Parts: sequence; structure tokens; C-alpha cells
Amino acid sequence: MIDVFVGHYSYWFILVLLVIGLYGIIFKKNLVKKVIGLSIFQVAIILFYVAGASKWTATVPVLEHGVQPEVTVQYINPLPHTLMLTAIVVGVAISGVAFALIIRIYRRYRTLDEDTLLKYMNDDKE
Amino acid sequence: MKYINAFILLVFLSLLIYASTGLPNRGDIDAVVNRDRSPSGTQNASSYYIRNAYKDTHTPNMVTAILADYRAFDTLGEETVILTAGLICFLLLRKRRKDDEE
Amino acid sequence: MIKNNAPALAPLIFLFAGIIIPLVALKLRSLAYYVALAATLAATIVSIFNLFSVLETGPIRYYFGGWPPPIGIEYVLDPLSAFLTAVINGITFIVLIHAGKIVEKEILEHRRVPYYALVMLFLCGCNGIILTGDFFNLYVFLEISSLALYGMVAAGDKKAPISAFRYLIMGTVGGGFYLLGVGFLYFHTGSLNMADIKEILPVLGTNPVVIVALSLMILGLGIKMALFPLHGWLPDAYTHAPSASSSIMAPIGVKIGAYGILRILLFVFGIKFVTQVFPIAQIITWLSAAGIIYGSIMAISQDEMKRMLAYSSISQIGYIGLGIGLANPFGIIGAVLHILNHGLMKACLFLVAGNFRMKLGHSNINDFNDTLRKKMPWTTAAFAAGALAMVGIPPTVGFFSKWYLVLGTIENKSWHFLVVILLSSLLNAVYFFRIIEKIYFKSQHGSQVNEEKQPIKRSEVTASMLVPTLVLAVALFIFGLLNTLIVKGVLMKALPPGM
Amino acid sequence: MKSNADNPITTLISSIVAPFILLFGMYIIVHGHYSPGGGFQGGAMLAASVILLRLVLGSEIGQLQFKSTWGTPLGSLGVLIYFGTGLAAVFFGGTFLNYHFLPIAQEASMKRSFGILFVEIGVGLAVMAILIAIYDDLLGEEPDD
Repeated sequence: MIDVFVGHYSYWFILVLLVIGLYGIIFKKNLVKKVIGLSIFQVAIILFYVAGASKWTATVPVLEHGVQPEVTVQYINPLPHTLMLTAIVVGVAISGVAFALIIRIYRRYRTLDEDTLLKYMNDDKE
Repeated sequence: MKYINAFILLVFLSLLIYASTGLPNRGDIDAVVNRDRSPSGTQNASSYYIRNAYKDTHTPNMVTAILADYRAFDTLGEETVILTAGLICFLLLRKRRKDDEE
Repeated sequence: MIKNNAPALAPLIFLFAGIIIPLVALKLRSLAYYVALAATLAATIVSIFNLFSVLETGPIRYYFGGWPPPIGIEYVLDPLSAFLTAVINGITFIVLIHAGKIVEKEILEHRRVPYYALVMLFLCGCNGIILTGDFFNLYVFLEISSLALYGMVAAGDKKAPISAFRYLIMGTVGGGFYLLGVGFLYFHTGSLNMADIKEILPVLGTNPVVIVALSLMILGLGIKMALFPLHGWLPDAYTHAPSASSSIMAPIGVKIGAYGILRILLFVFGIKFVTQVFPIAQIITWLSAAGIIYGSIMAISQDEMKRMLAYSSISQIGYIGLGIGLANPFGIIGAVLHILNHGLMKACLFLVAGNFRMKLGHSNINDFNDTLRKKMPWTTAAFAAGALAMVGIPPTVGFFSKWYLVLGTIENKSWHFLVVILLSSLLNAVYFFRIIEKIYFKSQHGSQVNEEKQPIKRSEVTASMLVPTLVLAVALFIFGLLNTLIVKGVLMKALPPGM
Repeated sequence: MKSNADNPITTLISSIVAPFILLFGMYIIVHGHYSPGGGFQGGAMLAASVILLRLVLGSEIGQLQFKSTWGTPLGSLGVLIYFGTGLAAVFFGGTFLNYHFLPIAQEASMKRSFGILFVEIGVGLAVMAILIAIYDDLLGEEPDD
């Protein structure tokens, strides 16, 4: 039991972070706060991959003195780090697009409150 | 509705936490991910990278070697994503050039 | 050289076009459209060529960077992926011919260059998703295509940015769920390659990790596909997008998610796992059935043609999900055939809606009347053809995919789904014949007496818009008649292993 | 955006620091083979140096370092460098992005090393240009429509 806890507690914190991000997306009414929630959600996924890549015995995946190792326990798993580098860039791109959209919305409606915007969406028959 | 959403989120969280206990312990060097061979006998990618990255690419930083060589196509996709974001900002917010207004 | 690299050529052509358009347009902006058109034509030719070569030689695997699969990324060109790339590129080529004029009307001049670049990148993403054999590569291309789609939606009318924002939030959460699912699967199996994971999973046995990973991936792709309870973004996005965007995304946009689910459920996890060990296929079937009914009922109550077509899309996606969830040969043939057929039907109908918007300035159903028939005889004829196909009248394509789905439900002995399919055909008939009645059968009202004296002038759209519409309308009948050829020649070979 | 050019401290410090950030960004890009770093990180730093000057001196003077209109074309160019490296491999007979076929070095591993370098430069250029372009677009004035 204690073994399961020690081996997995970091995943649990990360998953709680993920759900905090989802909470922000669902419950917050301000569009900027929604984007913040989205960022927390993506960061949680990135942390999940990075946590899974670790090994107790290992160090960063940069070879020392250019000597190829005999055993793999010396370096952590480099693949999730690579994948997350890509995912970070995707996250940056999405935040950029989200803020561009928010600016467009604010210029037209002068508000970022979701309920008011939904009212505009449904009422105004163009 | 608010309480239903909160309840769904909590159920979702507990499901995820339950599932995560099935994962190997964090840092376990004997986990499937860190073995040399996958359970079906094929080569495991990550241990291949650690053993051969320098031999193949003359690059001590394995992350760079994977990023730009073994999985270079992912990185091309990543570049495309950020180009797409730039184009969308262009599309949504750029003013027209001065010479257009004539 | 070209032959060796043919499997990867279609997405690379689109990617090249997407990169080169902003550079070319520095000199001459109007070139952007022609570059886009040429790239789509080239990709169509390549993918049709690929389809024939795959049918001859069997699946082709293409290794990027020369690294074999578990180490590098591979593209898998099998009959299913070759067929779908050909379908997507072909339909988009026809739609893009139509798009030239309507983009000129709806999108400001300085915005056309990034717009066409985004269309190209969207298609690059779609082709990449279909061809890839790697889970993470699928995620990257999924994000390319959806990001481009957000931009294409946001270029529309006044409310478009809000609908694009909601779409962005939902789509990104979907992508995140998919990525999390891939993470669970990776830490469980140690691989990202689809073919590799397919071998590893039976060895490792059932585990909560696998089940949650599969559910998360289906959830994420379900949002992108607009599976029934996750469809919230779709109606607004389709309605407020520019006509060109909605006629590009309606036929192919959501099909990508459907294809991803089909590939993951039946080709990676296998039929036995998804029907017996963890019956997620049944869940998908039930949700799809609910979506079919919901979409049809909502479509009846819409006043705006594009919005009606959007709800009709939700119901038609339901057919595809139903076929996938049935997990038997007839169901899958029906689903894949419906991806082609629905692509043709929806493209045709959205082009008609675009033509109405071009000439009338609106597409409100309540304002349609029989003067439309005299003004735009060809467009309304194309609409009638599309409506017949959507309802499923025999010589058109709509009938045949429903026929295979019906066979699939009979084979599974799930009569309730048979009832759902028949009921939704009836509902389809209700909302399409409502418009056909307005255009063709309604006599003129008293208020229009004045117009009777002066004969209504014909004001059909220009040839570059009319010809694609008519080509699609004719294709609805041709592909209907050729359906046995497609099913026997391609789809029978595209079934997942073990069927 | 309003110019802060009348504040001597920020002006002085940032105009001293910005070139060094630029240099360090380039170092990060080309040294990605040997230490943590690479195209994306270096590109973000290059963009940071340009954006720092824009923040401090105002967008008008910021045009001297990097014109707003360069953003998207330079970004396309960066992706084109990446794409072109892959395509060159195709022209010399390999599959896409197979640096082994590039005629740039004798040893197989060195070929791949150089291939990685080209690719990273492309990535750095694209990321820099597009981050600046996004910044410019987000801060741009209201369009007339």
C-alpha cells in the first residue's frame, strides 16, 4: 500500500492539477480565465509525461564525454521530453490564437463575460 | 447544473487516479518503458535512443537527436502548428497595408 | 524518386503549398488561390495514383528519416487510408474551384492570403492524420488541422470569433484528452507505434490503464468528431463560418475524428477487446443512435439553411459512428462508404447554400419561394438532388450506405438501431421536403402578384461556381450506381484484420 | 502602444542587454547538440530580445530592429528551411528527412549532425519570426472593419 502511494503520488497531484484546469474551463465565466484554465490543463499533461520519464538512478539525457553507455539506467527516458517539447509549442500556438480571438471579441462586444456574449449570440438576428 | 458538473469532474478525477495506480511506479527502472525489448519482442525505442544516439547522429544531447532526427517529422508538424498560429493572428488582427487603401 | 516517396507526397504537397503561399503572395496576392488550387489538384492525382498502387501491391509502409517504426515515424498506406485521402482531396478540389468567387465576396482582400494558406495547412493535417501510423504524430497533425480550422471559422461573420473561441476551447480539451490517453498507453506499453502497440497489448493483458487510455482517446477524438453529447461547438461553427470554410469543413472536417476512432478501435485494439473485454463499441453505437435522432429533430426546427445542414451533419455523423460501433463488416463498409457519400452530399448542399448567399445575400429558409426556381434553376436542381440523396432515395448515394448499415444492424440482430435508421430517414425527408415544397410546389402569394407581370429574370451564379455544384450533384447519382464497384474493389480490402 | 523612451534607466539597460540576449539565443540554437537547448528555446530567446526593445522603446523604434511586415514571410522561410532539408534528402535518393543522403560530410553520423543543425536553424528562425509577429498582431491598433 505504501509502495503504491510512494510510486504514484506525483501522478495524483498532476491529475488533480488537470482537473483544476478543467474546473477553470467549465466554471469560470471570463474568457481569459478560461484560457488560463486551458493552460493549466495542458501543463498538467506535460508534467504527466515528464513525471513518467524519470528513473531513480538517472540524470539528464545528455551524454557525458561523448561515451555511449553500456546500460540504459544511467540516463532518463528522453522520448517523453521530446514529445513534450512539441506539446509545449502546440500549447503556445493555441494560447496565441485564443488571445487573438479574445481581442477580436472584445473589440466588437466590449465585454468578455460568457453569459453576456451568449446572449448576443442568441438574440441578435444579424 | 453546477453541482452536476462538479460531480462529473470529481468522478472523472477518481477514475483517472484509479487508473494511474495501474501504471508502473514512478522512476521504476524495470518498467516496460525502460526495458530493452518490448513485451512482444520488438526493439524498445527509448533504450535504443540512449544506446545509439551518439553513434548515429554524433550528438550527445539525446533530446535534440530525437527531436530533429529520429522523430523529425513531428518537429516539422510542430513548426507547422506555430506557422498556423502566426497565420491566424495575421488573418484576424492585421491591418490592411497602406497601399491597399487607394 | 516520386514513386518511392508517393505515400508521403499528398500531405507534403499541402504543407509546401501552405508554406509557399505567404511568400508568393508578397509579390502578387491573387496567386494564392491558384497555388492552392494547383496543390489540391496535384494531391488529388497523387492520392488516386496511390489508391490504385495500393490495391495492386498491398499496404505500403513509409519510414521518415529512414528509421524503422518503433524508433522513427512511419506512414501506413493501406486501402482504407488511400481511399480516404483520395476522397478528401477529390472533394476538396471541387469545393475549392467553387470557393474562388465566394471568398472574393466574403473575405477582405488582405485576408485572403493567410486564409488560403490555412486551408492548405488544414488539408495537410487531414492527410497526415489519415496516413500516419504513430499515435503522437496523429496528435500533432490533429492539432494542425484543428488550429487551421479555428482560423477558418473565425474569418466569418460578426459572431464567428465567439463560435471559433468555443470551438477552440472544446477542441483543445479534446486534443488534451487524446494526448493524455496516449501518455497512459505509452507508459504502459513503451511504444508509440500503432502496429507495435497492437502486438504488445495482448501480451500485457487487460489493465485499468489500457481501458482509461482507450476511453480518453475516444473522448478526445469524439469531441473532434462531434459525437452526440460532445457536439456543442458544431452548429455555431458551421453557421457563422464563411461559406467557403463551411463547405470545406462540413464534408471532411469531422470525418477525421471518425476515421481516428475507427483506426484506434478496430485496427489497434481489435474487435475482441472493444466488444467483449471493454464494450466501448456498444457505448459509441448508442451515443450515435441518440445523435442521429437528436440531430434530425433539431434540424427540423431551424430557419437558417446552413444551421439546418449543421444539425443534419450531427445526425449523419451518427450514421458513421453507428457503423463503426457495430464492429461487423457490413457496419464498417457502411460507415466508410458513408464518409464518402456524406462528403459528396454535404459538399453539394453547402455549395448550394453558398450560391444562395452569393446571389440572395442570405439563406433563410422562410424567405425561399418559387421565384428561386426561376431565378436559379440549376442551383435548385442541385439542391433537389442533394436532398434526395440525404433522404436516401435509391439511385443516389445516400441509399446505399444506409443499406449497408441496415445490413449491419440485421447481422448484429440489433433491431432498435434499424428502427433508428428508418425513423431518421423519415425525419430527413421532413426537413428537406419542407424546403423543396417552398421552392417547387408552393403557388405564389398575393403579395407577389406584381412580380408576375414582369417575368423574373434568371440570375444564376457564374460558371466557376455552378459547375462544381452540378458536378457534385451528378456525382451523387454516379457514385450511387458505382457503389458495388467501390465496395467490392476497395472497401472489402480495407476491412480490419480478423474479419 | 505608448513609448517609454523617456525613462533613461529602462532604455539604457535594455539596449545594453538586448544584444547579449540575441547572442545567447544564437548560442542556444547552435549549441543544442551538446547541452539542453535547440531551435525552439533559442528562437524564443531571439524573439524575447526583440520584444524587450519593443516594450521599452515603443513599437515605432522597434521597427528598426525588426519590421512587423517581416514576421510571417520570415516564419514561412524558417519552415521552408526545415522542409527544404527534408526535400533535399528526397532529391538525393532517400526518404523525406533522411539526412544520411545529404552530400555535406563524409561520415554518416556527421551528416546527421549537420542535418540536425540545419533543421534547428530553421526552427529558430521560424519561432523567432512568428512569436514577434503574434506579439505585433496582438498589440496592433483596431482595424477599421
